[in-house]
Amino acid sequence: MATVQHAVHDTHGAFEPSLFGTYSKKVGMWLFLASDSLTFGALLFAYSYGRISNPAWPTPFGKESIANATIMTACLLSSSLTMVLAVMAANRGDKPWVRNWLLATMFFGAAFTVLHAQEWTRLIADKMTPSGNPWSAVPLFGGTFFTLTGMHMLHVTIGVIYLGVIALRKKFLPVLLVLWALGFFLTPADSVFHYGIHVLLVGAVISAIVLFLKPKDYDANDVEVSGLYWHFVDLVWMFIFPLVYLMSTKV
Amino acid sequence: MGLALLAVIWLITFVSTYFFIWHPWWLPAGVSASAAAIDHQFVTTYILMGIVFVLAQCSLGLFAWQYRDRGSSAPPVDYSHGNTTMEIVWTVLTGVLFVGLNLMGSKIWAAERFEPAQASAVPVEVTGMQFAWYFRYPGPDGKFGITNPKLMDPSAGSEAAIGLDTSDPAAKDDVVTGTMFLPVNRQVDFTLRAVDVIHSFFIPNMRFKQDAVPGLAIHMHVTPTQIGDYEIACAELCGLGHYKMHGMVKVVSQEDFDKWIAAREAEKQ
Amino acid sequence: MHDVSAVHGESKGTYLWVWGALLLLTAVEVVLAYKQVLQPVRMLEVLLVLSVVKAGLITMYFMHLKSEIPRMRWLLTISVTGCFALMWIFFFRDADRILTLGVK
Amino acid sequence: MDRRAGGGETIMATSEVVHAHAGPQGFIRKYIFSLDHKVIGIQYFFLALTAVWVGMFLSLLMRIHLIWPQVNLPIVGHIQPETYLSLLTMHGTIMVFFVLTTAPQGGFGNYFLPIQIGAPDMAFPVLNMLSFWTTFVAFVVMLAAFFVTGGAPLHGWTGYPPLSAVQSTGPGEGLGADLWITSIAIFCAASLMGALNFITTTLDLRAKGMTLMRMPLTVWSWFITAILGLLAFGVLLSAGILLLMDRNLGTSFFVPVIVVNGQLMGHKGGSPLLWQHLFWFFGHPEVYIAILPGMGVTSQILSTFARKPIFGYRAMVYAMLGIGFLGFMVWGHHMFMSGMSPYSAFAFSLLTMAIGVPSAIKTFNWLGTLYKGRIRFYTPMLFAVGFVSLFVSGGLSGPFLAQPTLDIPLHDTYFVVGHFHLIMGVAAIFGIFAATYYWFPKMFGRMMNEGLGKAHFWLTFIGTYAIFMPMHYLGMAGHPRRYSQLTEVAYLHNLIPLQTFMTYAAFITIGAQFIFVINLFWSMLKGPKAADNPWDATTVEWTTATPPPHDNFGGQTPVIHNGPYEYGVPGAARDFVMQTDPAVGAAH
Repeated sequence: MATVQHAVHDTHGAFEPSLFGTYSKKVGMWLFLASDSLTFGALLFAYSYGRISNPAWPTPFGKESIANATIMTACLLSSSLTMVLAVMAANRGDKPWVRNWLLATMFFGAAFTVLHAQEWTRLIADKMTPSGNPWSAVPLFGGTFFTLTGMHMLHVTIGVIYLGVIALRKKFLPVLLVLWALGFFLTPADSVFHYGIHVLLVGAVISAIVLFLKPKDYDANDVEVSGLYWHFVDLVWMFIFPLVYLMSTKV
Repeated sequence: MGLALLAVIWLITFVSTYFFIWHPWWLPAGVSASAAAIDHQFVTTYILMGIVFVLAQCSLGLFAWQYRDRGSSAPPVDYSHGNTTMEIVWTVLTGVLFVGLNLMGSKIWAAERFEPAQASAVPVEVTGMQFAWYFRYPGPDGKFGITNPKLMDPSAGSEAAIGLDTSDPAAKDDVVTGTMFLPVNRQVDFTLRAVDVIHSFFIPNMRFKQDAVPGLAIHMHVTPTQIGDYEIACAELCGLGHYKMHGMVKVVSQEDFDKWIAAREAEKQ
Repeated sequence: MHDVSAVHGESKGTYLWVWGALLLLTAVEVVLAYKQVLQPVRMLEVLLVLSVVKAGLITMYFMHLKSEIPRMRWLLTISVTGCFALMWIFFFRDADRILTLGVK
Repeated sequence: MDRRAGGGETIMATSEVVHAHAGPQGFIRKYIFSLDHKVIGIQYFFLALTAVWVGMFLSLLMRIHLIWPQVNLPIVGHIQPETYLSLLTMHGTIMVFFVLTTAPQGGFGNYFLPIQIGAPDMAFPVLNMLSFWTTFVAFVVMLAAFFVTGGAPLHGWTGYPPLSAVQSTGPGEGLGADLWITSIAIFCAASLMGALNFITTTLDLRAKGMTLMRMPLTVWSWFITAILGLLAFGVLLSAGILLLMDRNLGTSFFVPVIVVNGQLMGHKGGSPLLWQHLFWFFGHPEVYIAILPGMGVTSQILSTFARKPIFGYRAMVYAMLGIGFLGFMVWGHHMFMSGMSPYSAFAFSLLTMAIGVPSAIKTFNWLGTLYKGRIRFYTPMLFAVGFVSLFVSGGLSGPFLAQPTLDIPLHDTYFVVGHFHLIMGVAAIFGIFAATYYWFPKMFGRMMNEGLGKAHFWLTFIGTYAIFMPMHYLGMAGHPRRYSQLTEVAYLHNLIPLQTFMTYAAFITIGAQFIFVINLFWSMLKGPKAADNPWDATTVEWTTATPPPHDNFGGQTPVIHNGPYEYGVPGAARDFVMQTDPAVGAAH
């Protein structure tokens, strides 16, 4: 907490108190999340718009899909729990547990992504595409599904990389590269994830630039700010899950 | 410099106002039942905004000249942070002006868009496509036949262009033309459609405008009140031929209209 | 120097409790969807209300919005929900219109 | 209690370091990838200057084509109708995004917001740099659309689908349209970074004594603009993603069943109105993003040169907040004729008319500021007066277009073109010119030439009125906009003389802009050295050196005692009391 002490000392008295009563980085993250929630909000409204104007919306998700999505939801919710525990540990100054809880969060996040990727693969094998699906004459079904969940999956992946950088710093780079290589070789060449996995490579490059340009020890505030992002990703799923999955349940 | 500003701002104001009052360029002659009300609302807005325009511009020019820095001979500036009474007065006044105008106009809007067409209206379906308008009359049975996107062929002329399904019995007597004929003093019930991109069906003389949107069949009504030929323009960017997406509406007497439609029916047989 | 955990005023117990509530609400949503006890539109409304409750729990407890000063809390929530309310009011009116005006 | 513990990551903890060093010395870190908000502001300024010349050149080609459709121009050649539409699309997009959004906010806001509130830099300097370079990339991608097969897109800056969503609807709807929408998506990300930086800086980095109600109106305008940007650009980003998917992955968000050139497309079930809602949810706040900084600058300059406190400071702040707030609820007035529910039109119309009230308050308060002042007519003041005049002229055509009833004859005619060019185009540009002449001494350490500045003002002022006032007459006569030729519709033939007049006026106005550029670059190199406070102004930027040092105040943080516009205070030693001077009794 040395840096925090230093900052307070430095700014004492020279500036008006912050209008949001907290440190700038947290304000910045909240503002970003406000904007991002409008981005997701607009996508969800686009989905709902199509849903309302196409009464013959298909309901193909059987027990297996719903069970899978429910497990994914539980993963994300649990990752949020481990995330707040990481923040708590950071506030205590308990570095080993910060890292443990962050790794647990990343594990749940990664599990979510893997389960989701399997779901996508199944649906694609069932001939569902962005422009059509085998269950109905409403092409928006596939379009909205892939857009909403794809955008969310991208956010989760970025979140896992973000947490990895906070938890492990430069040690995370080789892990990320290995994951990328494994993902690239293990997914079949005709799978979307064969190319999608390059997100990890891009993430590794950006992380490397950040870590080498500004090598530093991440403090409790960085953990809290990364936590805000992570919880937001969880929050968005709370809307995608009922809209995309539960409203298309096959009974 | 203050005097120059006064002169130029006043000159611009008076020249613009002169053209607005003398109006060599004005709304085209109104030939529909709703034109008078719309024009009245337009003129009311126009006079009120004109007064505000002249007053605001003239006082801007006047102040620029009157309160220019005249060196040491000038009176000291009026050290004031404002005047709450004045603020409240002009806030309330502009509020009343703008909301009042809005309420006046909304009655006409309601008559234009909220009321359905009369039962006796002439049904006409208007279809916009790159870059032509087609008009369809249901014929004696009063019913439009089915159209099918799969049958649309713009190169093969009017009926094929809108994809009329000739196997449908209701389609047998449908008349499709490139020039619209309307009987005078009778309401027309338009169904507006577009097959490719958004077009906008604009008849300046009838004070009529409505976008034709793919996927929607929008109902609108209008009552022409004068016999004559009027131009139709497209008012929504629809591609490279937007400027030539032009049509004609011929408003004729009821007898001439009946004769014309009978002739078209005869041609079809 | 403030003690962050004291500012947030939450303990492990609170977080576990919130986590449990979120899981429970998810289970309720899944059961509702399966049993189809309600018509689609009504069900959508119920699901969305439950989701808003879940989102509220996440922002207030996990994201500690509850412990931020009221100015920050209210400005952020009102501006974002205000935008959604506007979209809600004006977007769906036109989506509904497609049902009646749509080309069959 | 200062609860900003841990601002350490941002400017807070580094400020001590900044004090110790004089800033980076290498050319690349100092001028290219600079973290200094002042350098970034100047980078934005020159990006906008480049963009405005591109945009203006396009508009000149359009005007030439309208009057002489057969003319064969050097290099450009003979302009086709579809090229005309590409020109208008790119003109609109470049002007709106890369000039009207970039110059007032990214340029002057970046340079002067931190200085005016007494901060050493923006809250997130790295993000600030990224924001500029992302904008730069967006601009390059946008320009690239000219050089691909099919050329630039022809769907207008509003990009209404299905025209913009299907590749076969026209030339330019291929790769050019993809680049166009990609550039806009990149621009959204850049604006988002800028917006959250501006907001955080204003919330967190105001010097001691700089309370909200002591902030200059320029700071208020940039702050409110940033809030609008933060909430609006996220929605445009979504719309852009969906449009890209419709174009390239065959989804149907915005496209129902359509037949283009006899070809049945594979789309089904989408709605073109959805795009219009999403686009204008962003698009209308965007209008205020363009004009609000101009309002702030005008207030600042009118007060400075009338040597009088701004009339009704609080009312001005509330009016701007009101405009920003209402600005989110009126997007539907762009859609009265679109097939939107007519009931929504009623609500949108009422709210739009309501926005006239804060706009009128601002106008009256500007007049009140001039009233009984002692006006010094330097070039920035001329442009500020010009702003007020144009704002009135452009604003008063608003109540026509805000009424759906009158939108029936006027929507999508030249009346609209005249309206938004006067108010959001030229008035905003006048705000930018006023800011340039006003702050140039602080930014570059030299004075601009007054004679050239005045010549530039008179030609531009009269010229722009001559171009855009007649557009209202054209619109009343029913002249639809975006027509590349006037030959096909008979009633347009009578209007050709007016169009010809406007084209000549455009030549003169564009010619006048050469005076500006010559003045700008000549003064930068050869202008007389500027004093620290050449205009006897009161705000904080005039207390520091010219040009300001790397951390703005040479290691000090100013302390603020007064409101921003204390001119002509009775009994004071000179006719202005600066914000950092000892407090005067009457200050609020």
